[in-house]
Amino acid sequence: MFRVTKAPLDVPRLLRAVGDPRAGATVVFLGTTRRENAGRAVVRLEYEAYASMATAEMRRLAAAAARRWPLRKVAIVHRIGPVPVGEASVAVVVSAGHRAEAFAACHWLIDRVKEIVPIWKKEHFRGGEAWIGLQRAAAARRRAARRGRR
Amino acid sequence: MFRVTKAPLDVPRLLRAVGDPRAGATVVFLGTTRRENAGRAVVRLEYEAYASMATAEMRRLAAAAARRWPLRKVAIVHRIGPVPVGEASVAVVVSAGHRAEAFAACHWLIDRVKEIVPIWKKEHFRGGEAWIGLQRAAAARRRAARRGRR
Amino acid sequence: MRVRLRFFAVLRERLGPGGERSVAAGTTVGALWDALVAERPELGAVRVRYAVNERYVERGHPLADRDEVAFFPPVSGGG
Amino acid sequence: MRVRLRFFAVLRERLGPGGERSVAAGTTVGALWDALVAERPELGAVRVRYAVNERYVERGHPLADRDEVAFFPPVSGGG
Repeated sequence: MFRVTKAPLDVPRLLRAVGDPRAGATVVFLGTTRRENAGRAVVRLEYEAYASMATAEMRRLAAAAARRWPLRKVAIVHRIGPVPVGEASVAVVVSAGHRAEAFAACHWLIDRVKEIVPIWKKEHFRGGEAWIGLQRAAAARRRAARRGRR
Repeated sequence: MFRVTKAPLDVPRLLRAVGDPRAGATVVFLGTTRRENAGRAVVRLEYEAYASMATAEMRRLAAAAARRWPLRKVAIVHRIGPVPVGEASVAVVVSAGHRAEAFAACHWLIDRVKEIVPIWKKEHFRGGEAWIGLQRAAAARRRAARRGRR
Repeated sequence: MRVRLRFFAVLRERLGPGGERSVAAGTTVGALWDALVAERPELGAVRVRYAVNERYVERGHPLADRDEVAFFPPVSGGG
Repeated sequence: MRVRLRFFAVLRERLGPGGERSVAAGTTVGALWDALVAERPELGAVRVRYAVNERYVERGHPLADRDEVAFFPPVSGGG
Protein backbone atom coordinates (compact mmCIF):
# COMPACT_ATOMS: atom_id res chain seq x y z
CA MET A 1 0.00 0.00 0.00
CA PHE A 2 1.55 3.28 -1.18
CA ARG A 3 -0.59 6.37 -1.07
CA VAL A 4 -1.26 9.94 -0.09
CA THR A 5 -4.58 10.47 1.62
CA LYS A 6 -6.64 13.13 3.34
CA ALA A 7 -7.88 10.60 5.91
CA PRO A 8 -6.25 9.95 9.30
CA LEU A 9 -3.73 7.11 9.14
CA ASP A 10 -5.34 3.74 9.82
CA VAL A 11 -2.62 1.68 11.52
CA PRO A 12 -4.58 -1.60 11.84
CA ARG A 13 -5.26 -1.43 8.10
CA LEU A 14 -1.55 -0.84 7.40
CA LEU A 15 -0.66 -3.83 9.58
CA ARG A 16 -3.09 -6.00 7.62
CA ALA A 17 -1.48 -4.74 4.40
CA VAL A 18 1.97 -6.05 5.47
CA GLY A 19 0.67 -9.26 7.08
CA ASP A 20 2.52 -12.35 5.83
CA PRO A 21 2.78 -15.85 7.31
CA ARG A 22 6.57 -15.76 6.86
CA ALA A 23 6.95 -12.44 8.72
CA GLY A 24 8.32 -12.76 12.24
CA ALA A 25 8.79 -9.03 12.78
CA THR A 26 6.83 -5.93 11.88
CA VAL A 27 8.16 -2.42 12.51
CA VAL A 28 5.98 0.68 12.23
CA PHE A 29 7.23 4.26 12.13
CA LEU A 30 4.77 7.10 12.71
CA GLY A 31 5.85 10.71 12.28
CA THR A 32 3.93 13.42 14.10
CA THR A 33 4.46 17.15 14.18
CA ARG A 34 5.24 18.39 17.65
CA ARG A 35 3.41 21.29 19.18
CA GLU A 36 6.72 23.15 19.51
CA ASN A 37 8.96 23.24 16.46
CA ALA A 38 12.07 25.42 16.41
CA GLY A 39 10.63 27.50 19.25
CA ARG A 40 7.34 28.23 17.46
CA ALA A 41 3.94 27.13 18.82
CA VAL A 42 2.55 25.16 15.89
CA VAL A 43 -1.20 25.56 15.49
CA ARG A 44 -1.90 23.63 12.33
CA LEU A 45 -0.09 21.88 9.52
CA GLU A 46 -0.91 21.48 5.93
CA TYR A 47 0.74 19.03 3.56
CA GLU A 48 0.75 19.29 -0.21
CA ALA A 49 1.88 16.45 -2.48
CA TYR A 50 2.72 15.84 -6.10
CA ALA A 51 0.54 12.82 -5.57
CA SER A 52 1.28 10.66 -8.60
CA MET A 53 5.05 11.15 -8.28
CA ALA A 54 4.89 10.72 -4.48
CA THR A 55 3.33 7.27 -4.73
CA ALA A 56 5.73 6.37 -7.57
CA GLU A 57 8.70 7.39 -5.37
CA MET A 58 7.29 5.41 -2.44
CA ARG A 59 7.13 2.31 -4.64
CA ARG A 60 10.66 2.87 -5.91
CA LEU A 61 11.96 3.28 -2.35
CA ALA A 62 10.19 0.11 -1.21
CA ALA A 63 11.69 -1.78 -4.15
CA ALA A 64 15.15 -0.44 -3.30
CA ALA A 65 14.72 -1.49 0.35
CA ALA A 66 13.62 -4.96 -0.74
CA ARG A 67 16.82 -5.30 -2.80
CA ARG A 68 18.90 -4.28 0.21
CA TRP A 69 17.21 -6.40 2.92
CA PRO A 70 15.16 -9.61 2.86
CA LEU A 71 11.73 -8.11 3.51
CA ARG A 72 8.22 -9.49 3.26
CA LYS A 73 6.08 -6.38 2.66
CA VAL A 74 6.21 -2.59 2.85
CA ALA A 75 3.48 0.03 3.18
CA ILE A 76 3.99 3.82 3.10
CA VAL A 77 1.17 6.32 3.54
CA HIS A 78 1.37 10.10 3.91
CA ARG A 79 -1.46 12.42 4.87
CA ILE A 80 -2.09 15.56 2.85
CA GLY A 81 -4.26 18.58 3.53
CA PRO A 82 -4.69 19.91 7.07
CA VAL A 83 -3.33 17.67 9.85
CA PRO A 84 -4.03 18.56 13.48
CA VAL A 85 -0.97 18.85 15.68
CA GLY A 86 -0.44 15.55 17.50
CA GLU A 87 -1.85 13.36 14.72
CA ALA A 88 0.55 11.30 12.61
CA SER A 89 1.24 12.57 9.10
CA VAL A 90 3.30 9.64 7.81
CA ALA A 91 3.47 5.89 8.40
CA VAL A 92 6.15 3.47 7.18
CA VAL A 93 5.42 -0.19 7.92
CA VAL A 94 7.78 -3.07 7.16
CA SER A 95 7.36 -6.80 7.74
CA ALA A 96 10.31 -9.19 7.52
CA GLY A 97 11.38 -12.61 8.63
CA HIS A 98 13.58 -11.17 11.38
CA ARG A 99 13.65 -7.99 13.38
CA ALA A 100 17.07 -6.60 12.45
CA GLU A 101 16.02 -6.24 8.80
CA ALA A 102 12.61 -4.81 9.69
CA PHE A 103 14.18 -2.11 11.89
CA ALA A 104 16.96 -1.25 9.44
CA ALA A 105 14.65 -1.04 6.43
CA CYS A 106 11.97 0.99 8.25
CA HIS A 107 14.56 3.52 9.48
CA TRP A 108 16.19 3.76 6.04
CA LEU A 109 12.81 4.21 4.37
CA ILE A 110 11.63 7.09 6.55
CA ASP A 111 14.99 8.84 6.05
CA ARG A 112 14.59 8.50 2.28
CA VAL A 113 10.89 9.47 2.35
CA LYS A 114 11.86 12.75 4.00
CA GLU A 115 14.58 13.41 1.42
CA ILE A 116 12.90 12.27 -1.75
CA VAL A 117 9.11 11.93 -1.77
CA PRO A 118 7.60 15.15 -3.22
CA ILE A 119 5.50 16.31 -0.29
CA TRP A 120 5.73 19.73 1.37
CA LYS A 121 4.74 20.87 4.82
CA LYS A 122 3.39 24.30 5.62
CA GLU A 123 3.40 25.16 9.30
CA HIS A 124 0.82 27.56 10.63
CA PHE A 125 2.11 28.90 13.94
CA ARG A 126 1.15 31.77 16.19
CA GLY A 127 2.15 34.82 14.18
CA GLY A 128 2.61 33.36 10.73
CA GLU A 129 3.10 30.47 8.40
CA ALA A 130 6.05 28.95 6.59
CA TRP A 131 6.84 26.32 4.02
CA ILE A 132 9.27 24.01 5.79
CA GLY A 133 11.51 22.84 2.96
CA LEU A 134 12.44 26.39 2.00
CA GLN A 135 13.37 27.19 5.52
CA ARG A 136 15.51 24.11 5.91
CA ALA A 137 17.28 24.94 2.66
CA ALA A 138 17.79 28.55 3.80
CA ALA A 139 19.10 27.34 7.18
CA ALA A 140 21.47 24.95 5.41
CA ARG A 141 22.71 27.81 3.20
CA ARG A 142 23.26 30.01 6.27
CA ARG A 143 25.16 27.20 8.00
CA ALA A 144 27.27 26.65 4.89
CA ALA A 145 27.96 30.42 4.65
CA ARG A 146 29.05 30.51 8.32
CA ARG A 147 31.34 27.57 7.77
CA GLY A 148 32.74 29.31 4.69
CA ARG A 149 33.57 32.43 6.73
CA ARG A 150 35.58 30.55 9.33
CA MET B 1 1.53 0.40 29.86
CA PHE B 2 3.40 -2.77 30.86
CA ARG B 3 1.47 -5.99 30.96
CA VAL B 4 0.94 -9.60 30.05
CA THR B 5 -2.50 -10.35 28.69
CA LYS B 6 -4.54 -13.16 27.19
CA ALA B 7 -6.21 -10.74 24.76
CA PRO B 8 -4.99 -9.98 21.22
CA LEU B 9 -2.65 -7.00 21.15
CA ASP B 10 -4.54 -3.75 20.64
CA VAL B 11 -2.14 -1.53 18.67
CA PRO B 12 -4.34 1.61 18.58
CA ARG B 13 -4.62 1.43 22.36
CA LEU B 14 -0.82 1.09 22.68
CA LEU B 15 -0.37 4.11 20.42
CA ARG B 16 -2.72 6.13 22.62
CA ALA B 17 -0.70 4.99 25.65
CA VAL B 18 2.52 6.52 24.25
CA GLY B 19 0.85 9.63 22.79
CA ASP B 20 2.62 12.83 23.83
CA PRO B 21 2.49 16.34 22.33
CA ARG B 22 6.30 16.51 22.42
CA ALA B 23 6.71 13.22 20.51
CA GLY B 24 7.69 13.62 16.87
CA ALA B 25 8.35 9.92 16.28
CA THR B 26 6.70 6.70 17.37
CA VAL B 27 8.18 3.28 16.59
CA VAL B 28 6.26 0.04 17.09
CA PHE B 29 7.74 -3.46 17.05
CA LEU B 30 5.42 -6.44 16.71
CA GLY B 31 6.76 -9.98 17.02
CA THR B 32 4.86 -12.80 15.39
CA THR B 33 5.60 -16.49 15.24
CA ARG B 34 6.11 -17.67 11.73
CA ARG B 35 4.33 -20.71 10.38
CA GLU B 36 7.70 -22.35 9.69
CA ASN B 37 10.23 -22.29 12.49
CA ALA B 38 13.48 -24.26 12.23
CA GLY B 39 11.88 -26.45 9.53
CA ARG B 40 8.86 -27.38 11.68
CA ALA B 41 5.27 -26.52 10.68
CA VAL B 42 4.06 -24.64 13.74
CA VAL B 43 0.40 -25.28 14.52
CA ARG B 44 -0.09 -23.36 17.73
CA LEU B 45 1.87 -21.48 20.36
CA GLU B 46 1.42 -21.11 24.01
CA TYR B 47 3.14 -18.54 26.20
CA GLU B 48 3.56 -18.79 29.94
CA ALA B 49 4.73 -15.87 32.10
CA TYR B 50 5.90 -15.20 35.62
CA ALA B 51 3.47 -12.32 35.31
CA SER B 52 4.39 -10.10 38.27
CA MET B 53 8.12 -10.34 37.55
CA ALA B 54 7.54 -9.96 33.80
CA THR B 55 5.79 -6.61 34.21
CA ALA B 56 8.41 -5.53 36.78
CA GLU B 57 11.21 -6.37 34.28
CA MET B 58 9.37 -4.51 31.51
CA ARG B 59 9.22 -1.42 33.73
CA ARG B 60 12.91 -1.74 34.63
CA LEU B 61 13.85 -2.09 30.95
CA ALA B 62 11.77 0.97 30.01
CA ALA B 63 13.43 2.97 32.79
CA ALA B 64 16.87 1.84 31.58
CA ALA B 65 16.00 2.84 27.99
CA ALA B 66 14.79 6.26 29.21
CA ARG B 67 18.16 6.80 30.91
CA ARG B 68 19.96 5.90 27.72
CA TRP B 69 17.89 7.89 25.20
CA PRO B 70 15.66 10.96 25.49
CA LEU B 71 12.27 9.23 25.19
CA ARG B 72 8.73 10.38 25.79
CA LYS B 73 6.87 7.15 26.62
CA VAL B 74 7.24 3.37 26.39
CA ALA B 75 4.66 0.57 26.34
CA ILE B 76 5.42 -3.16 26.36
CA VAL B 77 2.75 -5.84 26.20
CA HIS B 78 3.14 -9.61 25.81
CA ARG B 79 0.39 -12.12 25.14
CA ILE B 80 0.17 -15.27 27.19
CA GLY B 81 -1.83 -18.44 26.74
CA PRO B 82 -2.57 -19.81 23.27
CA VAL B 83 -1.64 -17.50 20.38
CA PRO B 84 -2.65 -18.47 16.83
CA VAL B 85 0.18 -18.56 14.32
CA GLY B 86 0.30 -15.24 12.47
CA GLU B 87 -0.95 -13.12 15.39
CA ALA B 88 1.52 -10.92 17.23
CA SER B 89 2.64 -12.11 20.65
CA VAL B 90 4.62 -9.06 21.73
CA ALA B 91 4.50 -5.29 21.14
CA VAL B 92 7.13 -2.71 22.08
CA VAL B 93 6.08 0.90 21.44
CA VAL B 94 8.31 3.93 21.96
CA SER B 95 7.59 7.62 21.44
CA ALA B 96 10.38 10.20 21.37
CA GLY B 97 11.11 13.70 20.15
CA HIS B 98 13.09 12.38 17.19
CA ARG B 99 13.18 9.21 15.17
CA ALA B 100 16.76 8.05 15.74
CA GLU B 101 16.11 7.63 19.47
CA ALA B 102 12.74 5.98 18.94
CA PHE B 103 14.25 3.37 16.57
CA ALA B 104 17.32 2.71 18.73
CA ALA B 105 15.33 2.37 21.96
CA CYS B 106 12.64 0.16 20.43
CA HIS B 107 15.25 -2.20 18.93
CA TRP B 108 17.24 -2.31 22.17
CA LEU B 109 14.07 -2.98 24.18
CA ILE B 110 12.87 -5.95 22.12
CA ASP B 111 16.37 -7.47 22.27
CA ARG B 112 16.34 -7.12 26.08
CA VAL B 113 12.72 -8.34 26.38
CA LYS B 114 13.73 -11.56 24.62
CA GLU B 115 16.74 -12.03 26.90
CA ILE B 116 15.33 -11.00 30.25
CA VAL B 117 11.54 -10.89 30.64
CA PRO B 118 10.40 -14.19 32.24
CA ILE B 119 8.09 -15.51 29.55
CA TRP B 120 8.36 -18.89 27.86
CA LYS B 121 7.10 -20.13 24.53
CA LYS B 122 5.89 -23.64 23.86
CA GLU B 123 5.59 -24.53 20.21
CA HIS B 124 3.05 -27.10 19.14
CA PHE B 125 4.06 -28.36 15.73
CA ARG B 126 3.10 -31.30 13.56
CA GLY B 127 4.49 -34.26 15.44
CA GLY B 128 5.17 -32.76 18.85
CA GLU B 129 5.70 -29.84 21.13
CA ALA B 130 8.73 -28.14 22.63
CA TRP B 131 9.62 -25.41 25.10
CA ILE B 132 11.69 -23.00 23.10
CA GLY B 133 14.17 -21.69 25.66
CA LEU B 134 15.37 -25.17 26.54
CA GLN B 135 15.96 -25.98 22.94
CA ARG B 136 17.89 -22.80 22.29
CA ALA B 137 20.04 -23.53 25.33
CA ALA B 138 20.56 -27.13 24.17
CA ALA B 139 21.43 -25.95 20.65
CA ALA B 140 23.88 -23.45 22.10
CA ARG B 141 25.49 -26.23 24.16
CA ARG B 142 25.75 -28.44 21.09
CA ARG B 143 27.31 -25.60 19.08
CA ALA B 144 29.75 -24.92 21.92
CA ALA B 145 30.63 -28.64 22.10
CA ARG B 146 31.27 -28.76 18.34
CA ARG B 147 33.49 -25.70 18.56
CA GLY B 148 35.30 -27.38 21.46
CA ARG B 149 36.04 -30.48 19.35
CA ARG B 150 37.57 -28.53 16.46
CA MET C 1 6.91 21.20 -29.01
CA ARG C 2 4.60 21.51 -25.98
CA VAL C 3 5.16 20.47 -22.40
CA ARG C 4 2.91 20.46 -19.36
CA LEU C 5 4.16 22.53 -16.39
CA ARG C 6 3.41 21.72 -12.76
CA PHE C 7 4.35 23.82 -9.74
CA PHE C 8 4.12 22.86 -6.08
CA ALA C 9 4.29 24.44 -2.62
CA VAL C 10 5.67 27.99 -2.66
CA LEU C 11 6.03 27.89 -6.46
CA ARG C 12 2.37 26.93 -6.84
CA GLU C 13 1.46 29.85 -4.58
CA ARG C 14 3.43 32.24 -6.79
CA LEU C 15 2.84 30.74 -10.26
CA GLY C 16 -0.38 28.76 -9.97
CA PRO C 17 -0.64 24.99 -10.50
CA GLY C 18 0.92 25.10 -13.99
CA GLY C 19 -0.30 24.73 -17.54
CA GLU C 20 0.87 24.12 -21.10
CA ARG C 21 3.90 25.85 -22.60
CA SER C 22 5.67 25.79 -25.96
CA VAL C 23 9.41 25.20 -25.90
CA ALA C 24 12.01 24.85 -28.65
CA ALA C 25 13.12 21.30 -29.48
CA GLY C 26 16.16 20.34 -27.43
CA THR C 27 15.37 22.72 -24.56
CA THR C 28 16.69 21.39 -21.25
CA VAL C 29 14.71 21.50 -18.02
CA GLY C 30 17.28 23.95 -16.59
CA ALA C 31 16.91 26.29 -19.58
CA LEU C 32 13.12 26.20 -19.18
CA TRP C 33 13.50 27.13 -15.51
CA ASP C 34 15.87 29.97 -16.42
CA ALA C 35 13.25 31.26 -18.87
CA LEU C 36 10.62 31.21 -16.11
CA VAL C 37 12.99 33.06 -13.75
CA ALA C 38 13.69 35.65 -16.49
CA GLU C 39 9.94 36.37 -16.57
CA ARG C 40 9.62 36.42 -12.75
CA PRO C 41 13.00 37.40 -11.27
CA GLU C 42 11.80 36.87 -7.65
CA LEU C 43 11.81 33.12 -8.36
CA GLY C 44 15.59 33.22 -8.55
CA ALA C 45 15.71 33.01 -4.73
CA VAL C 46 13.97 29.61 -4.67
CA ARG C 47 16.15 26.52 -4.66
CA VAL C 48 14.36 24.37 -7.18
CA ARG C 49 14.24 20.69 -8.00
CA TYR C 50 13.14 19.29 -11.33
CA ALA C 51 11.06 16.23 -12.25
CA VAL C 52 10.10 15.05 -15.70
CA ASN C 53 7.32 12.49 -16.04
CA GLU C 54 7.38 11.89 -12.28
CA ARG C 55 11.12 11.26 -12.01
CA TYR C 56 13.81 13.54 -10.67
CA VAL C 57 16.14 14.89 -13.36
CA GLU C 58 19.17 17.18 -13.44
CA ARG C 59 19.22 20.64 -15.08
CA GLY C 60 20.71 19.26 -18.28
CA HIS C 61 17.86 16.83 -18.98
CA PRO C 62 16.47 17.52 -22.51
CA LEU C 63 12.70 17.84 -22.78
CA ALA C 64 10.53 15.92 -25.21
CA ASP C 65 7.11 16.77 -26.62
CA ARG C 66 4.25 16.09 -24.14
CA ASP C 67 6.58 15.80 -21.13
CA GLU C 68 5.14 16.66 -17.73
CA VAL C 69 7.71 19.00 -16.17
CA ALA C 70 7.46 19.71 -12.44
CA PHE C 71 9.28 22.42 -10.48
CA PHE C 72 9.27 22.44 -6.71
CA PRO C 73 11.30 23.42 -3.65
CA PRO C 74 13.13 20.91 -1.41
CA VAL C 75 10.65 18.40 -0.02
CA SER C 76 9.58 18.45 3.63
CA GLY C 77 7.13 15.60 4.17
CA GLY C 78 7.64 12.82 6.68
CA GLY C 79 6.12 14.19 9.87
CA MET D 1 12.73 -20.12 57.96
CA ARG D 2 10.18 -20.59 55.17
CA VAL D 3 10.30 -19.54 51.55
CA ARG D 4 7.76 -19.70 48.75
CA LEU D 5 8.83 -21.68 45.68
CA ARG D 6 7.66 -20.97 42.15
CA PHE D 7 8.42 -23.01 39.04
CA PHE D 8 7.75 -22.09 35.44
CA ALA D 9 7.67 -23.67 31.99
CA VAL D 10 9.26 -27.14 31.88
CA LEU D 11 10.01 -26.98 35.61
CA ARG D 12 6.35 -26.26 36.36
CA GLU D 13 5.40 -29.26 34.22
CA ARG D 14 7.74 -31.50 36.22
CA LEU D 15 7.41 -30.03 39.74
CA GLY D 16 4.06 -28.24 39.77
CA PRO D 17 3.62 -24.51 40.31
CA GLY D 18 5.53 -24.47 43.62
CA GLY D 19 4.64 -24.16 47.30
CA GLU D 20 6.14 -23.47 50.70
CA ARG D 21 9.41 -24.99 51.88
CA SER D 22 11.51 -24.80 55.04
CA VAL D 23 15.17 -23.97 54.59
CA ALA D 24 18.00 -23.43 57.05
CA ALA D 25 18.94 -19.82 57.76
CA GLY D 26 21.72 -18.67 55.43
CA THR D 27 20.80 -21.11 52.65
CA THR D 28 21.70 -19.72 49.21
CA VAL D 29 19.40 -19.98 46.22
CA GLY D 30 21.95 -22.25 44.53
CA ALA D 31 22.06 -24.60 47.54
CA LEU D 32 18.25 -24.76 47.52
CA TRP D 33 18.29 -25.70 43.83
CA ASP D 34 20.93 -28.36 44.48
CA ALA D 35 18.67 -29.81 47.20
CA LEU D 36 15.77 -29.94 44.73
CA VAL D 37 17.99 -31.66 42.13
CA ALA D 38 19.14 -34.17 44.76
CA GLU D 39 15.47 -35.12 45.23
CA ARG D 40 14.76 -35.24 41.46
CA PRO D 41 18.03 -36.02 39.66
CA GLU D 42 16.45 -35.60 36.17
CA LEU D 43 16.28 -31.83 36.89
CA GLY D 44 20.06 -31.70 36.67
CA ALA D 45 19.76 -31.50 32.88
CA VAL D 46 17.82 -28.21 32.99
CA ARG D 47 19.77 -24.99 32.77
CA VAL D 48 18.13 -22.94 35.46
CA ARG D 49 17.84 -19.25 36.28
CA TYR D 50 17.02 -17.90 39.74
CA ALA D 51 14.84 -14.99 40.84
CA VAL D 52 14.15 -13.85 44.41
CA ASN D 53 11.26 -11.48 45.01
CA GLU D 54 10.92 -10.88 41.27
CA ARG D 55 14.55 -10.02 40.60
CA TYR D 56 17.24 -12.12 39.00
CA VAL D 57 19.93 -13.31 41.43
CA GLU D 58 23.08 -15.40 41.19
CA ARG D 59 23.52 -18.83 42.81
CA GLY D 60 25.24 -17.35 45.86
CA HIS D 61 22.32 -15.11 46.84
CA PRO D 62 21.35 -15.86 50.49
CA LEU D 63 17.66 -16.43 51.16
CA ALA D 64 15.61 -14.62 53.80
CA ASP D 65 12.41 -15.69 55.56
CA ARG D 66 9.28 -15.23 53.36
CA ASP D 67 11.29 -14.81 50.15
CA GLU D 68 9.56 -15.76 46.91
CA VAL D 69 12.10 -17.94 45.10
CA ALA D 70 11.51 -18.68 41.41
CA PHE D 71 13.31 -21.29 39.28
CA PHE D 72 12.91 -21.33 35.54
CA PRO D 73 14.66 -22.19 32.28
CA PRO D 74 16.09 -19.60 29.86
CA VAL D 75 13.32 -17.27 28.74
CA SER D 76 11.87 -17.40 25.23
CA GLY D 77 9.21 -14.73 24.93
CA GLY D 78 9.25 -11.94 22.41
CA GLY D 79 7.53 -13.44 19.35
